[in-house]
Amino acid sequence: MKFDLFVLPFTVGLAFILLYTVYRFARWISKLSFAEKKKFWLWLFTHKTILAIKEVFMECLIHRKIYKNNPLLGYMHMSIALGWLALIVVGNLESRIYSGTHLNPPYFPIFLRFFVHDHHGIPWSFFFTNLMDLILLFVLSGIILAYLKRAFSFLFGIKRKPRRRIQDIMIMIILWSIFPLRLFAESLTASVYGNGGFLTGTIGSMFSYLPYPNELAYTFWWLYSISLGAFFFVLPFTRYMHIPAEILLIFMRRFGIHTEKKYTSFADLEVYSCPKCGMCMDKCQMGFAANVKDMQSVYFIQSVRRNKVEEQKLYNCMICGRCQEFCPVGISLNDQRMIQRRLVADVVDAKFDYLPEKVIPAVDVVYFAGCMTHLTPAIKKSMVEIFEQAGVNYNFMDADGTICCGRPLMLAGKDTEARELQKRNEDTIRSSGAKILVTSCPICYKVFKEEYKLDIEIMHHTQYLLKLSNENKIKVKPSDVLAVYHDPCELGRGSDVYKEPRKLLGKAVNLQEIKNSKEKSLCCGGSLGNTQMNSFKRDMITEDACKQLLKGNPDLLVTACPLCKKTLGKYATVEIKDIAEVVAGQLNN
Amino acid sequence: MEKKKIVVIGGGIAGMESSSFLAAMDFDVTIIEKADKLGGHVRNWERLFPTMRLGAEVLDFLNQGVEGRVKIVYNTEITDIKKKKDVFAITTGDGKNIEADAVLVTTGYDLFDARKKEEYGYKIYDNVITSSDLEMLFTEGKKILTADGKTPKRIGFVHCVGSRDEKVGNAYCSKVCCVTAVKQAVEIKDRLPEAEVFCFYMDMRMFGMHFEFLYKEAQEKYGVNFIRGRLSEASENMDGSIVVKVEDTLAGKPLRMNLDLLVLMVGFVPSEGSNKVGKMIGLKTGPNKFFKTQDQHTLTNVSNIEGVFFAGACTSPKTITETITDARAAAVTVADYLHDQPLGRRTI
Amino acid sequence: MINFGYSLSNDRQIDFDKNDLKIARFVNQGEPTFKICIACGTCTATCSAGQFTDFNFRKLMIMIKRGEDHKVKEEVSKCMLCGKCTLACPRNVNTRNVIINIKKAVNLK
Amino acid sequence: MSTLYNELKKDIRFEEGLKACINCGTCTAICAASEFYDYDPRVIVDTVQTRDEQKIEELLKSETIWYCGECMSCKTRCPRGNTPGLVIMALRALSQEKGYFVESEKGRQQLFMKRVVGGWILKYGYCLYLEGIGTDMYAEQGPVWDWCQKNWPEVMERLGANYKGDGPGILRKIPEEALDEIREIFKVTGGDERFEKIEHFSKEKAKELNLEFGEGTDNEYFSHIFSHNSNKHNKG
Amino acid sequence: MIIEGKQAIWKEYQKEIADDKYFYVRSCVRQNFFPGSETAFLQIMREDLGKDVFEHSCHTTCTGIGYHGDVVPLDTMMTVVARQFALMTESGYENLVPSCITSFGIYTEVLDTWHHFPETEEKVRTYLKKATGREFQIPKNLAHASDLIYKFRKEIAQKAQYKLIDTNTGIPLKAVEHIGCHYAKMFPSKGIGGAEYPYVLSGMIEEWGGEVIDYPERRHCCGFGFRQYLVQANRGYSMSCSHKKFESMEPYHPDLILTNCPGCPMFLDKWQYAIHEMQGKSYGRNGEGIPVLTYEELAGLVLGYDPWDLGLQLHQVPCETLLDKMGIPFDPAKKYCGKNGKDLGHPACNPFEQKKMLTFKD
Repeated sequence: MKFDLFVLPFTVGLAFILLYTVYRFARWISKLSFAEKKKFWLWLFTHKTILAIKEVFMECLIHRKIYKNNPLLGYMHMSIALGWLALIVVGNLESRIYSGTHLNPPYFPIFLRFFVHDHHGIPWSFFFTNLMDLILLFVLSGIILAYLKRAFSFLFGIKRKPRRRIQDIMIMIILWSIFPLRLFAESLTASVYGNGGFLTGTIGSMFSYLPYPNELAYTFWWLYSISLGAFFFVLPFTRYMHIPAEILLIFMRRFGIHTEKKYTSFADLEVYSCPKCGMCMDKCQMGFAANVKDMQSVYFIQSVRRNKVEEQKLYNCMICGRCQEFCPVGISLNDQRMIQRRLVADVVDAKFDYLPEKVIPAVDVVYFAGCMTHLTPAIKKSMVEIFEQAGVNYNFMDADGTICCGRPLMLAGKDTEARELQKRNEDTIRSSGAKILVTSCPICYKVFKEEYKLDIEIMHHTQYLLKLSNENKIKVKPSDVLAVYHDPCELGRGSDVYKEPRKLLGKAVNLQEIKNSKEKSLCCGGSLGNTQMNSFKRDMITEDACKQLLKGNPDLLVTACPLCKKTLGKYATVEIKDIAEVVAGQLNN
Repeated sequence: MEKKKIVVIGGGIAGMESSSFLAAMDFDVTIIEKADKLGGHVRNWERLFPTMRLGAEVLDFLNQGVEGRVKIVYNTEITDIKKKKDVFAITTGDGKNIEADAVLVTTGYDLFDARKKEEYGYKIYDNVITSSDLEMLFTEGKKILTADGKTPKRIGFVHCVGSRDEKVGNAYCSKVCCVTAVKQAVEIKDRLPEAEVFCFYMDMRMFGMHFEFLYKEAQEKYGVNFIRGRLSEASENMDGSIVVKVEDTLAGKPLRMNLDLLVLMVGFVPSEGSNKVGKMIGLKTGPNKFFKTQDQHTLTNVSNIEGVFFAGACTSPKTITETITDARAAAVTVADYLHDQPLGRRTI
Repeated sequence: MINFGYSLSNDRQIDFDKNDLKIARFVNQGEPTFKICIACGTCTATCSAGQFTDFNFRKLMIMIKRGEDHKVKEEVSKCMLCGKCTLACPRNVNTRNVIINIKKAVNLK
Repeated sequence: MSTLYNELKKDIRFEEGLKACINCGTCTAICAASEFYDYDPRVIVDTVQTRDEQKIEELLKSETIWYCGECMSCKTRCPRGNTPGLVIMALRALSQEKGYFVESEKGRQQLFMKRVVGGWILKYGYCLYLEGIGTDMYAEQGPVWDWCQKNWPEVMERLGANYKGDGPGILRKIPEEALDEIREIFKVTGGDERFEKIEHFSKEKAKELNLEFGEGTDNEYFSHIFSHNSNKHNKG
Repeated sequence: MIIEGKQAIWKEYQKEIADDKYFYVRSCVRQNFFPGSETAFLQIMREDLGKDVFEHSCHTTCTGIGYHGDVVPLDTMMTVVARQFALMTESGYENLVPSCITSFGIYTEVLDTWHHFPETEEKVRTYLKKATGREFQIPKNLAHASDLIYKFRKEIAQKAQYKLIDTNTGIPLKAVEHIGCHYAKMFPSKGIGGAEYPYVLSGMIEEWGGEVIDYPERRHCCGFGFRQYLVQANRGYSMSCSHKKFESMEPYHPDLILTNCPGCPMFLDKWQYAIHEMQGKSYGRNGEGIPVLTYEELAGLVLGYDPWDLGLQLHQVPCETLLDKMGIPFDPAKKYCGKNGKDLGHPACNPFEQKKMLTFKD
């Protein structure tokens, strides 16, 4: 049985982190709601687990998402994560061959080179030695990139880095030292015994002139073990906790567990899965366009984790969901914010008993323009025109006065009040017995889809107009106008409606695609999600968004949201229209 | 041939600027000024809206035009003006006679006598002053204090005192009071940041460039409060503070408020000088009692008497900017007349 | 005490010196643009709630500035927070946050 | 243009009282009534100058035109030389002309004014008359007044009155022929007509509210309008 | 307060007042509530000042209260007024002197209306002719009774036996004046001193040795408001107005309130009682009320008339403290007596007098 004192730091550390992880996992799982638990155990022993494992491999080791947005950064993460795992796996194999037994103490593979010097007669030894050196080199390449990233982040196209807390810096330094230490330990040992692979061997031969080679090597084995031990000990108290957390997260997500309206165990897991990589920062318009730097998701999630949520910063966010699209861990950042807002704004202080009971005649389609649409009459006018043209049996539900859809209240965290409004609208809509509800406002659309208890089809007018033209109820004649389409947050990222508006527009104009479109599209700055931002900041965002939208000098800027239209109109240097106006303009019946 | 002679009556800013230009156009120009200095009212104003530039700077600028070019007769009032054919004979208080081929009337305005608004108690209540009293404190660099020497905690500005008020016979808007009130409110907040300042207005007439900006700044940066309602009456409390009654028309409720100091934004009325000179030559006046110009849009410097012209606030309340512009226009009109250009013969 | 069949009427006049401006102060703190309102009434004209009730945001702000608090809680509770007013305001008053702050202020006391 | 507005314009007091209002609020600021009633003369004048038939009709049926105390303080101050007080008088006249006054609690009180003040004028030639102003209806007049009334003839004698006497003097009896002249004037100038209208419409209203209606001061409707206060006149 | 400022304004508002030969018309309110005042006025004018003041036995009310109570139409009111003018003309007088402020306001308004709308005068002439066969001339001079007292205030001062001075301390007594809305608010130029700083009463007070004090709600209406007082349901308004004034004048501790209009003194007197009964509050020193006088009563006192002949016993707020201060002797026993000492009993409890007793006790 091979043993040496220096293995203790590593061994104890390893034991600690394994126990701790098990404990945390157990806690997260046990705190799941009954329904969620059921899902968890139900799916655990099915193909979903395989899929989960695959995803863990793709995301936690390969870091696919990061690759997509930033190959260099992707490689850095992969080389370290994947490389480290490879060292462990291959090291294990090797150790079994060397020791001829399958039962080795956990430290044995890690410190193999210390315990075994004589390779004569061991099969594959040359292969393994060099393979392990190769993997080590692979990992080191990542570490070197990490150094560089720290020093010159711009090389990685990173503009802003989140502020780091002391324990995060500590563990980072430890991580950086682990593999170099291993390199030196192995190389020194190699120089003593004149073996080693292409890397350790070569470096070893360089060291062969040093005095006290044995003692020197021994010291480095100690340091290597200590660095490993230290890494395991501090890990739970640092952002690196995201490594185990994310694995569990992926499983749960695969098993259909989601963030809900309350702060559930899963939500908590999400919070711990945040690596604080800060990718969200560069993607946040409030950061790069309006120079607001203290409210981005990375800080927000931190503040939740340390439950120090600051109301002002909590509400100083447009809920545009852009950060979420780029989050490598895929944390549902909007939901996380809404959860906190609900907690802050829990008093019920609105009474809508003054609202009238409204009954509307039986029709096939109910049209709900929405509050904002009344500020952009061209849109409702166009819609009415189209309805008439298509001979639809419809009712303009809020022609004289809108009862708000409730989304704005929800964005402020006031769900109870919102519900009251929603009930009113539900009753009115039901009274019509309509099959379809059409709205012109994405804000309304989202909430109608997600919150309203209506068993009829909810459509945004982009979808409905496409339907009409597909059914040849309206004919849209093409034109050679060069137009660019702006995806409204609530319609695009918010409700995943990207295709329909484009298909529809395609019939009327030449559509120009731009860099920041669809999931990546920019918020117009008008967002109702942010109650804190002043008009100057908003204008900065709008101006920037306009610039980006109009880069390709289109003749026409098209959007599908009255709020976006009104907001962008301020800075748009070309004509701006709602998609409904475009269609109405191109009708030929 | 000898230069044509022009007499400019009144050495305020209108007189100064028009005569500078006329002199530059090679006429023989004489300003007759009743005071011992040029500059008129502007001499009493420390800072000017909306830029807060010193009034003195404007006067210096205007002086550069006058100095050396224009004859000035100080401390002199006109007792008579006779017109014989195309020549005017002007008799001054000290019996001198001055001849002129054209007369430019720039007799300006007087400030409304706030005592006529009896219910506001000017010169009756110790702590009621006018905008010009306040400006005087600014120019003389004096502290703003209540009658009993305390620092006022709450100060009120009443717009439209002597303007838009048929009860005192002035139905017109004096144009500059709103923005002056805002200017002075800001200046007070600069000096007394702790004080609360309230402006009581009927309409905020921020017509000029940057006026609205000043208004917004007063609200945003200085926290000046604006209450839409015309002061109905002011009374004196035992401690000498002033209690005002006003309707907050935007709240639809009557409101009472104690103020340590009440500032009345006095408007423009035609000057004594204007009235005298007007009678001497028989100049027509309009419904607002200011001199009536031949036409409201086009012949704005032309009087009902050939050879007599107007410039500045003697025809209607004007800002400094407008007065200076009007003065230049008047200069051209006079020159045009003396050169006997057909332009002046146009009719409308 | 004799009952004469009537009693002193309470005074409608806004007595500015007696009124308490704590709500106004709170809102000024929370949303500075509260100060720059010129009471043009655009908000009230466009107000969604205003279509169904006599809710008058312009007047509400004035009342708060004058310390006429008694009806504020009831009035502000009528707002649907839809944000039309914010979009319409010519002075860029952040009306939604004003409302939110008013609600906070009344809930405080 | 509104026909009601035209009728108002026929009233000299309206001509006198309303040129053009700029809504400055000077009148309301000084108005005694606006301090104790939901009353805003500025708004009333502004409503009238919209010349909107319906709005004016609502006004004529409203409580608000009956709040004014006709102290005329508003006349002193209006920068446009209007007199809201006179406009109110014109509105009240028209409201009674049209019978709208009975639609409001305060308006209905006109019957009291007619029967008491009007009655006294025609009966005694004075707007007030001793016997009518006892502490029964005017409790706040207090004990001294009570004493005074009990001993009226003596007190009057002491104070040099000619109580119910002939010839000049305090509270003298005004000769019948003089009173006849006054009554004739009322007949000729529309005074009686006004009185009849008030009686007529009040009677109708009494029916509608099914309150017992009758001559004089001792009937349900009369005592109702005299003392009833819904306390809905000052919502603060 | 800068007195020069006020004086400047007083100079501007001096009005023409006839010297003699007045046609006197009585006041509905005054003769009911302050008969002594009208008696005193005539006595002062006729006996003390030797003026000719004529009263026609056929004159009547001007219908002012009915008119401002909106039951008497404008034309009716104007024609009744015209009838008064006719009586004056027929009696050969030209100077009209009403004893009532509302009447004064009515007469002024009528004359002003006729001036601006001559057709209305014509109409009224025909009405009057039709109804009574009378014709009239417009008065040369219109002055309120108080204007006459003001005009002759100096003469009265010369004959004065008592002054508005605290005989114990020699300090002038503090008086607040209440002018009555219809005196000058409608036609500032028709009132001595104008609408904002009326001088008619202040002049008397100053002349007779007192000190006039101004207070924030000086101009406020007493609250009569015609229908507002007469109809019980509205009286809260009426009382609240006076209440506002009392609250405003209280800190100045006035020794008396001097009034111009017949109604105002009655309200300012009776409301002090009512407020005391409702709220237990009184506005004078030692829980007493503030004595309220008519200008006739004050003139009478100054000239040495017997307080009880002037009718001070009809005041709900006792005036004894004031009389004491002025050093005017009076016989408490005679207070509630009829002519030649006939005992008429006592009013039921007078809260203010009770208070006084109490405060004297301790």
